[in-house]
Amino acid sequence: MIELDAVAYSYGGGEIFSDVSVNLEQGSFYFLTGPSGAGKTTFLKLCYGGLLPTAGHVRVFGAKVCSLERDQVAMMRRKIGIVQQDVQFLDHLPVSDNIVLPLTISDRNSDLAAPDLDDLMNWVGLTDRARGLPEELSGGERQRAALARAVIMSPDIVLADEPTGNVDWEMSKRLLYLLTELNQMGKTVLIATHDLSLIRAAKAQVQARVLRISKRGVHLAGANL
Amino acid sequence: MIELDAVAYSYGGGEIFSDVSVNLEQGSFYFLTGPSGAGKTTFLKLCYGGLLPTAGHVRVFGAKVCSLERDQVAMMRRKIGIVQQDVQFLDHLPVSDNIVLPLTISDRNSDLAAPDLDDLMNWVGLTDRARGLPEELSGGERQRAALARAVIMSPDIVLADEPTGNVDWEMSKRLLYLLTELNQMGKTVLIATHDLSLIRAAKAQVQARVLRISKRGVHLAGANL
Amino acid sequence: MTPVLSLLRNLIFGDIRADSVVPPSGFTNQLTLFISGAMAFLAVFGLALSLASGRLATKWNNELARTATIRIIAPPDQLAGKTEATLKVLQTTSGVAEARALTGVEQQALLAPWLGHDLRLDLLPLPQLVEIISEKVGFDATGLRLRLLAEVPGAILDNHDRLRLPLLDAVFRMQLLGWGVLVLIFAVVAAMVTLGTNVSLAANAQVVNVLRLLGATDSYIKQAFVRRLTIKTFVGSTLGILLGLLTIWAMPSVDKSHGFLSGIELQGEGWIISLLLPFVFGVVAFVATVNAANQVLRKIS
Amino acid sequence: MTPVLSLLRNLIFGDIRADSVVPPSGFTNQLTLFISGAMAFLAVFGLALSLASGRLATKWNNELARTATIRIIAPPDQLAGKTEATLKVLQTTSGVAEARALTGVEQQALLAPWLGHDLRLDLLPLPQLVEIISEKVGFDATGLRLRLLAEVPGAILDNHDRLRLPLLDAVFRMQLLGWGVLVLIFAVVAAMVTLGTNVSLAANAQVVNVLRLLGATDSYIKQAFVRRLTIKTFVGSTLGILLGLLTIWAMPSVDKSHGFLSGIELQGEGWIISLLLPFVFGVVAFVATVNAANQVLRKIS
Ligand SMILES: Nc1ncnc2c1ncn2[C@@H]1O[C@H](COP(=O)(O)OP(=O)(O)OP(=O)(O)O)[C@@H](O)[C@H]1O
Ligand SMILES: Nc1ncnc2c1ncn2[C@@H]1O[C@H](COP(=O)(O)OP(=O)(O)OP(=O)(O)O)[C@@H](O)[C@H]1O
Ligand SMILES: [Mg+2]
Ligand SMILES: [Mg+2]
Repeated sequence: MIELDAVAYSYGGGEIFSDVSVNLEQGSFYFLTGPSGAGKTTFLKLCYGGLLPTAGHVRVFGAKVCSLERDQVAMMRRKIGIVQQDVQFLDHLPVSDNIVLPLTISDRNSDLAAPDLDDLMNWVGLTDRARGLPEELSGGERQRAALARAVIMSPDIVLADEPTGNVDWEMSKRLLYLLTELNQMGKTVLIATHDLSLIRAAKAQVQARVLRISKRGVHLAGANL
Repeated sequence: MIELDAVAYSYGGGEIFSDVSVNLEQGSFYFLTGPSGAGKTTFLKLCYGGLLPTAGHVRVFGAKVCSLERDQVAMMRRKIGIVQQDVQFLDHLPVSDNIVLPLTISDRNSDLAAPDLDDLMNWVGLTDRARGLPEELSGGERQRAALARAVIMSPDIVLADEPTGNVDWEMSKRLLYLLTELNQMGKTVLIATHDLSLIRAAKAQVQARVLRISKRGVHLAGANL
Repeated sequence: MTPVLSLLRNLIFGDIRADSVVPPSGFTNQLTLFISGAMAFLAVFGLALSLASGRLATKWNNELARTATIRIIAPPDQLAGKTEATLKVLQTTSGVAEARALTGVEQQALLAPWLGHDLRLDLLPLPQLVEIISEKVGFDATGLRLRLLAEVPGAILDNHDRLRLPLLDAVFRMQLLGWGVLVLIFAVVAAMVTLGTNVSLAANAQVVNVLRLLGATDSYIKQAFVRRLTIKTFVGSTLGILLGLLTIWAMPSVDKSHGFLSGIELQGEGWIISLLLPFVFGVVAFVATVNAANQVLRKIS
Repeated sequence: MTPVLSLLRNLIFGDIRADSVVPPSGFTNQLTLFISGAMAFLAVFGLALSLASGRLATKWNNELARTATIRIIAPPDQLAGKTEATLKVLQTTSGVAEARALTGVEQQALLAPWLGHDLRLDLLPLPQLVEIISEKVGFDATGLRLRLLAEVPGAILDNHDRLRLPLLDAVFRMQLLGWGVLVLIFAVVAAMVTLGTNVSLAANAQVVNVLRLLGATDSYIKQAFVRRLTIKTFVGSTLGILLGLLTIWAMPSVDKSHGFLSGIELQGEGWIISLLLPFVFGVVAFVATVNAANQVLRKIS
């Protein structure tokens, strides 16, 4: 699905990554971990074309990201569900409208049955908050809304950056369950997190691989965390 | 230091708190916990006058917050170090300027020796990033910068909302250490968090009391978490 | 041109739902509303000034161009005959609507400022004056002069050119000034809308980011912003123009008899042009917004 | 008044470091710069129009008020004597700078448009015209009329009132229009700066929030914003005015001989007033900003 081929990246200062080659296989479940400031967010941005590598190539769905037209990038993103670390919404639209926004944009609003939306809202515990505005959400509620928005199109790939940083343990497990369900449907999932207990919990449910960022590289971690 | 007296709060819908009476004693170390959306952030805002209670009274340093003039509230806040959940900076100023901003505002820049600032930056691991802009920080780096900003005036009270939500375990312990140090100097500390392992770790270092939000009330939790 | 046309079609018939992604009442919208309102308000005055000058020019031109005088100098006994002959010539001159000899009283009135009222003109060997009122098209002055020279020696045509030209020149200048102000105002509107679009897109960077992240194409984003801003400009300028018209209408009417600068007021075509202004503003805003949006969106990655 | 004064003092001498908390080149600053520039540009034209009208009014007033004519009607043999007597009366009239009888040629030139050039005036019993040029202060027309009636019967004073008044009225209207445009422009500037401050504070809500959280007082926040916006307005209007002056200076100079509307150009006092405009804009901006900031800050908790 997503292939990084000898990728290097630098924001202008020192290199964050140098010569990283990773292949995220279809239908797999990945965790990306590493200390704060290691480059987890940067890695995710490279995956969805939010940043272009300073060297090497990123291929998504087989196409080189750097050679895509702007509109082609837009089409590509419709097949990727993204949860950013600093979650952003359209602040003037109610939470539920924000969650169905990916459908609105690709003009597929009719694809979604109302009960499905209700189920999803219920699962992430936002049924009460659906008519509120995003700025009225608590920190954890924002993250849950963002995850709901990322999965509503049942995208081929889900890239989630610290999706459980602000939610309690019970809720973390519910969110994790949502992602493992998607994975079981054959979707690729990548979660960046510093929360090792989340990774341990996931390993009980799904065959997850752990990518660890260290020394400007990304390596598959062994069984022990 | 901070006294809540029969406080109730509602954002307009249902009540978040009703009849909460809590007294945060000087020199104590508190954790505030509860599930996502329970009202942790709301509680902190009530403590520093960011919200005024819909019923009851909040007293900070002995003064009723609701009867303070705007300028008196400003003076009160100079003695409280606050880490918000959605950390905000002045985006046009370098990280180091943002961290010393509380001193700039109260015109006390000369109070701070350069080595002290360097020590602090080093402890939170931001020495490299000091000249960068806030938007160039990673999620965890932002939280660390916010904590540094909150403690730089060595305030009488530190109120921190999920200060470790985006940092790894090693860094969490360093930040916790910073706060226990302050506590040892006689300052009052209140940390809102959903991270039970952080609370457990703290209990080894400092005599921490845990406040738990449940059923629209705030209760002192027992020894077992 | 085609992308602009399709954008225009979308603007009018496009997916209304897509609009909702742009904040409806952000402060940049407010600003656009206000700026276009203020500019439209000023534009009405510029327009009124232009039109008033234009009217004045036409009036003077008509009054002076459509009247001319023939002066007949002859010994008193031949005067009546020559007047007769002149009038006959004028009857067969195409473009002359009316011609008549002035009476003694009228001649006296004309000369009064110089000679006083109490002068008995009939004692003077004065020339006879014949007043001509031409048709709209006017008559051929040179041709008439030549005919008079041949047929009625002593009859001299004076078509007031000396008086008319400097006045017309002055009025032309005023008119130019008015139009200049209008052009200036449109330039300011275009510049402000361009800046406004930049500001709006910059202020709504988060909106653009979210839309991009979720797979919105450039044209989708652009359309929403362009529509909002164009509509705001249209509404703002409509309000500004209404306010301007109201102000002009409320201004004390000017005593027409002075005739020189018949006040700053709108008539017929003025009202119509004023009511067209919002559309002109809208088009200016549309073009400026599309340009600015294209540039900004290309910059934001 | 005292808080405003102390704010003003802070504005000029205040803690420069405090400024840095407001983004230096945010888009609202840019917008303020641009708006005040555009308005100042228009203001220069309004000013030029007012001043040009004023000049014109003065000129016409001078030309017409300072000249007057006396018409002496008498039998040909008494004419010379009466002229003599009139001139003597005028010599002892205070306010008359110069008086002289027109020559035959001059009288002919005056009457030519009505009577033609080839009329021999010396054959006509025409009145004698005496031209008066008054001093700045002017003379007492009624008094002179009475004296002439007593001492030189047949000499009639004509001081051109009938010609002058409608012209002056018209020019007065133009002048009013020019000042009206100026007032309008200042109102627009004040409104825009008010709105701009609102926008700026709203756009910088995050800045205000951060400052509040860290214990900044209202006056600290206000001072920083007010200084930024006032300075931007000042700079913007200076640029706009310079551009306006340059444009006016570059406009083709008008042939003065037409005299009617001597173009839209600045002279002496015009240049000075123009260069004062930025300060006026600055003050308008200052007052508007302080007001808006007071209101907005009271609203944001
Ligand atoms: N726009 C930028 N300009 C310059 N440096 C940047 C920029 N964005 C990130 N960085 C730096 O690059 C490094 C990696 O950042 P990144 O956000 O990828 O870290 P992360 O692993 O996501 O950290 P965290 O767990 O704290 O979110 C950090 O040191 C950060 O300061
Ligand atoms: N401005 C607001 N308007 C209306 N409701 C609000 C507002 N802010 C918060 N709420 C609601 O109040 C409740 C408590 O919010 P609060 O932010 O205090 O929760 P929290 O305990 O901090 O949660 P989290 O751990 O997710 O940050 C939530 O359900 C939230 O949706
Ligand atoms: Mg990150
Ligand atoms: Mg919270």
